Amino acid sequence: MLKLENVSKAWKEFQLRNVSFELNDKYCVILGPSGAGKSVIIQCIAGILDVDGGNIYYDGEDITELKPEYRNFGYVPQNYALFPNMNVYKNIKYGMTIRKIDKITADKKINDMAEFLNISHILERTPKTLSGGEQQRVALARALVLDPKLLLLDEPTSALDIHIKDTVMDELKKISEITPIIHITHDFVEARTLGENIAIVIDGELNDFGTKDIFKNPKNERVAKFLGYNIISENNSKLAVAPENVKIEKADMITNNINNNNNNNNLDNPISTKYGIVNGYIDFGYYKSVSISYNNDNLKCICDEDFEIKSGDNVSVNFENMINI
Amino acid sequence: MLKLENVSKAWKEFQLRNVSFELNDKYCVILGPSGAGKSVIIQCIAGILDVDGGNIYYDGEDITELKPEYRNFGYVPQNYALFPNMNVYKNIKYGMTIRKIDKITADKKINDMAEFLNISHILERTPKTLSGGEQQRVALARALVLDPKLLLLDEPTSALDIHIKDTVMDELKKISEITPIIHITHDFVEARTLGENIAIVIDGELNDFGTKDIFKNPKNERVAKFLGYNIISENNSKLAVAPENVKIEKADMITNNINNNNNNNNLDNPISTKYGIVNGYIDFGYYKSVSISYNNDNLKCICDEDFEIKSGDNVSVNFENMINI
Amino acid sequence: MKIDKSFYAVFLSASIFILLFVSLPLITMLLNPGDVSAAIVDKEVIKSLEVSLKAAGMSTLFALIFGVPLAYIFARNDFKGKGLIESIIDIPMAIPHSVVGIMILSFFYGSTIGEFLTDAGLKIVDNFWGIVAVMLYVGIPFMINSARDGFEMVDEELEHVSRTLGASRFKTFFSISLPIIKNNLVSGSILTYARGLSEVGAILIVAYFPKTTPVLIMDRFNQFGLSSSKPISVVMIVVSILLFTIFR
Amino acid sequence: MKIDKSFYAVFLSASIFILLFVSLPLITMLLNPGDVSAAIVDKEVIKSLEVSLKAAGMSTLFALIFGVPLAYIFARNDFKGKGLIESIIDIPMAIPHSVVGIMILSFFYGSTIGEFLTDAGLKIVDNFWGIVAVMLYVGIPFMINSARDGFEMVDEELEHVSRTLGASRFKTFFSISLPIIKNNLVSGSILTYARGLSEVGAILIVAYFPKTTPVLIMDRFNQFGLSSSKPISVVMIVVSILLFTIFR
Repeated sequence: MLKLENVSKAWKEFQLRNVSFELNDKYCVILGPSGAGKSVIIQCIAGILDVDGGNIYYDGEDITELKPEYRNFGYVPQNYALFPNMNVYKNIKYGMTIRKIDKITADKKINDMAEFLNISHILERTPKTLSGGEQQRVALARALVLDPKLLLLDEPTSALDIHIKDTVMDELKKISEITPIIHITHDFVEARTLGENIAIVIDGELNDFGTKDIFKNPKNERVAKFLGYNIISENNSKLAVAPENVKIEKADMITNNINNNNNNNNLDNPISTKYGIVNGYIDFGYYKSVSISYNNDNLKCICDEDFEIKSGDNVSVNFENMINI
Repeated sequence: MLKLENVSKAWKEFQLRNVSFELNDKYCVILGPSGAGKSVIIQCIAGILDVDGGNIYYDGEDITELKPEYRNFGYVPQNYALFPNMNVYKNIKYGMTIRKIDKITADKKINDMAEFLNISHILERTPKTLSGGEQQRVALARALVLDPKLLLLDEPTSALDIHIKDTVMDELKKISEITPIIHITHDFVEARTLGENIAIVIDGELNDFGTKDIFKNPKNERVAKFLGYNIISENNSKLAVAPENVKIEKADMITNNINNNNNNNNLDNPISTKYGIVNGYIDFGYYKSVSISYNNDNLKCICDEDFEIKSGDNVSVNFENMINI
Repeated sequence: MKIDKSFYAVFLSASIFILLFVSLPLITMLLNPGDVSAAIVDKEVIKSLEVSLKAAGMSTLFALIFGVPLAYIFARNDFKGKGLIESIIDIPMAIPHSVVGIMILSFFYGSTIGEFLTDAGLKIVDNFWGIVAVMLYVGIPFMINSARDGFEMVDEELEHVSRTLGASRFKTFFSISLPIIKNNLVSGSILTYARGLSEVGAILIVAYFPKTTPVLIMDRFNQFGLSSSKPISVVMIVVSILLFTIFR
Repeated sequence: MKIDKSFYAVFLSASIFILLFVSLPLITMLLNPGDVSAAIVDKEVIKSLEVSLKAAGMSTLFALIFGVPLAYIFARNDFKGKGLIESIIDIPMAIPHSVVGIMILSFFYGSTIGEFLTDAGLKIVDNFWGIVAVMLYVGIPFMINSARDGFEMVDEELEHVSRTLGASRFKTFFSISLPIIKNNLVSGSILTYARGLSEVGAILIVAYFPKTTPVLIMDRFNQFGLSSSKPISVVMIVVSILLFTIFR
């Protein structure tokens, strides 16, 4: 379907370098930190930005030089970009007006789409009176009524209230059964929930591409860091450990030993029990994320909600499922 | 220490109604949804806004009419509000310059505070070159060098990167050992992690006030809804159930029975097994948040990361720890 | 913020002073207008109003047609020398009005291009089109700055989305960008129109005839003194304020 | 966006036309300045420049002192009739220059307050202070609008924090609010100064003497024609552009 071949682009502070990948029609998520150049990729695919080098193919055809108005890729930017000078109905109709589609056909399409996206009741409203979720549906409808070959979504849930995120994700999943979707985000939760194909882009480079498994098996240190893994150096090799695989236990009983350096060294190596000091924690309700000083490094670990802990506590540390990177 | 008595204030779209509470010097978090009027409370305490009615006392003294410049309450707004026309050093010194404190004393205080907050290396920089976390420390330093009686924080972590939130919270905890803190937020995680006293403000009214236990025991329906509880009507009484207390299991085996209304009714009532249909879910990594259609209502429940589920699945539903509200 | 009496006392005093300074001459004028009824039937006054309003309208139209595209380029493109070109556009605001007149006159009667234009039939001296040229010259910065401010506030994503929906650049410009900055175009037009209407100095030099109302007022003042120019001034004030109020 | 040739062709043509329209008269003038060396030693020219620059400076100073407080009140307070008062402040921009002259003259010679001021020794006709009054009248909207735009962009939280740190309202205004809008004050001053310096019409009516440079240019043009007014115009252009460039 869509294929990027060595696409490069410098745009404002962003620099995209030799990005290549090929998509089938699965739900594709491009995941990366803010400022990684994800929007630049999507705007190159939409044709809004000219690439500096490389090629973009759709179904084998080179579309690199094709103007955006001839690509028929739906594009929904982060802020939805509804036309403020038109009501919802006219926003959705815009593309069909340009294509000179007759009113009856257009009306039918708009009504069907409005029903599908549950916005029939707001067709006469102006964009600025809509909630974030409504705006998003209108933007989706505006793109979808043109039967686009591809739907490009830029951080589709970042402007939405947390409470409606699950509904929105569910809707996006449904839409992806009609139209292939490329969805860019910095949010792991979205990528996990929606992504059938996931591309990880960091600093303008494609770092990994695959299914959800790439979360469990970071390909390199950069990806591991981005995914929140702890990086541990041991015996000249680097290991990545997920926060939930760092197991801690309170070590009150041996506090005195730790404070005494001699004994600590003795304890530390032979029987390979490791210790750390709690720096702080965040109580997320269902779990606690604890930050621990360990060998001059900072470790993150996840533990139970009920695990009572406070800054300055000494804890024993154990690692499970370490990954060589 | 600080006491609010029937404080009322209408300000822009916010309306504060008869808020009364009294604080001791524990870490106090005022929690509420956006737009609940939390900022109005803190600005009334700071003296920036005049109250329409009611009184504010500090150590028994009525300070309702006192100008903000005579209260000596430290105030750190959401965007930190560093003076852009001064470097970091001058920002911190500002209050001491006004108090005409001599340069040697001022310098010593600034240096001590800069060391405590780990900003000694940025004293010559201008605010706009600082990261969010650095800006926050400078704003804290600027308030703290004046030995304020109270520190008022407006959503202190909302402008910060998620990765440094735990460090920041730990620092705030340390500061609270020197200066009493009132901290307003809409973020449960902050309230859970930091709050020794928690006040819940919804729609300009104080709805609950107490320790962390108020999360486990919502006082009324409003609070329960705000805290994300499911509200269930049963036998003419309303019950609140926390998402983690909604237990679901796959019900594939009985799908046919459910689709058949007669059988369903038979099954449903006598042996009191309840069923719902999955609307969607969010995969948070450590757990899944699932949304379920149940008796025409929408239930949220929390289940294990490994629980395999998809939209449209039928599930059996069980409630634990239901709370009468 | 808490009301602080001495602070407001000082600020209010200064504000009231400047408000009185601006409004008292206006109020005095409107309260003692002189013989306005004679002025509004005076054929020369009517003729001059016609010239003024038409010329200002024409110059505003030209400013829209030629200024808005430049404003769009300023708002959407960064290029070397942009700052310089933007300052050039502001120059008409900095140059004394009589100098503007001298410059325009010198251009048409002292440069090859100017003489070519004159030979081609574009007369400006004591000509309606001379008035339009002067008004366009002094008014164009207002139009360009208003339109640029407008375009800068239009989210570029709106234009991007419009293109992905199948609209060409032209179509996008006319269906999306222009309608969104409607208010800026209106206020730019008002400012340009008002600037043109109010000009005297440059017009006195380039095109004394046909007389615009402000020129006629000057003329009457010089010939017959204050009292005979007052009624026309009042008419002109009313016209100016009406135009301002209607279009806002 | 993708380069679209026909789109840019149309937009560039319009832009180039308007750029040439603004810059060609200026360039023509600077290339054929006439006898500038004689003009810069002409005592009348030097005297007129002195009057112009001083009067414009004085009016800018008054605009700062009296206009900035009003701008602050506009930016920080909402009150009934605010829109009306804001429009009154804009009126000097809408009214023809000759009418402004007539208005100011009528005020001083036709109202009780005006006569009281005149009796108190505030002479304006053919007087330096008359020129300052005119320049202040036509320039004040620029100062107030610039300063208000500045104050509106100053986060109020900065002022709040300043007060919680112990600063009074006055102290906060002078230590925080004013320094932050420095750029707006500079550009407001430039605009006010330029507007004052460029005025001719109203000054011709209120205070023909002492002659400002723009009035002198008009004078020379009327008496001796285009060629004798060109060198002074060039001097004035250079002065105006220099002032603009230095302060930006």
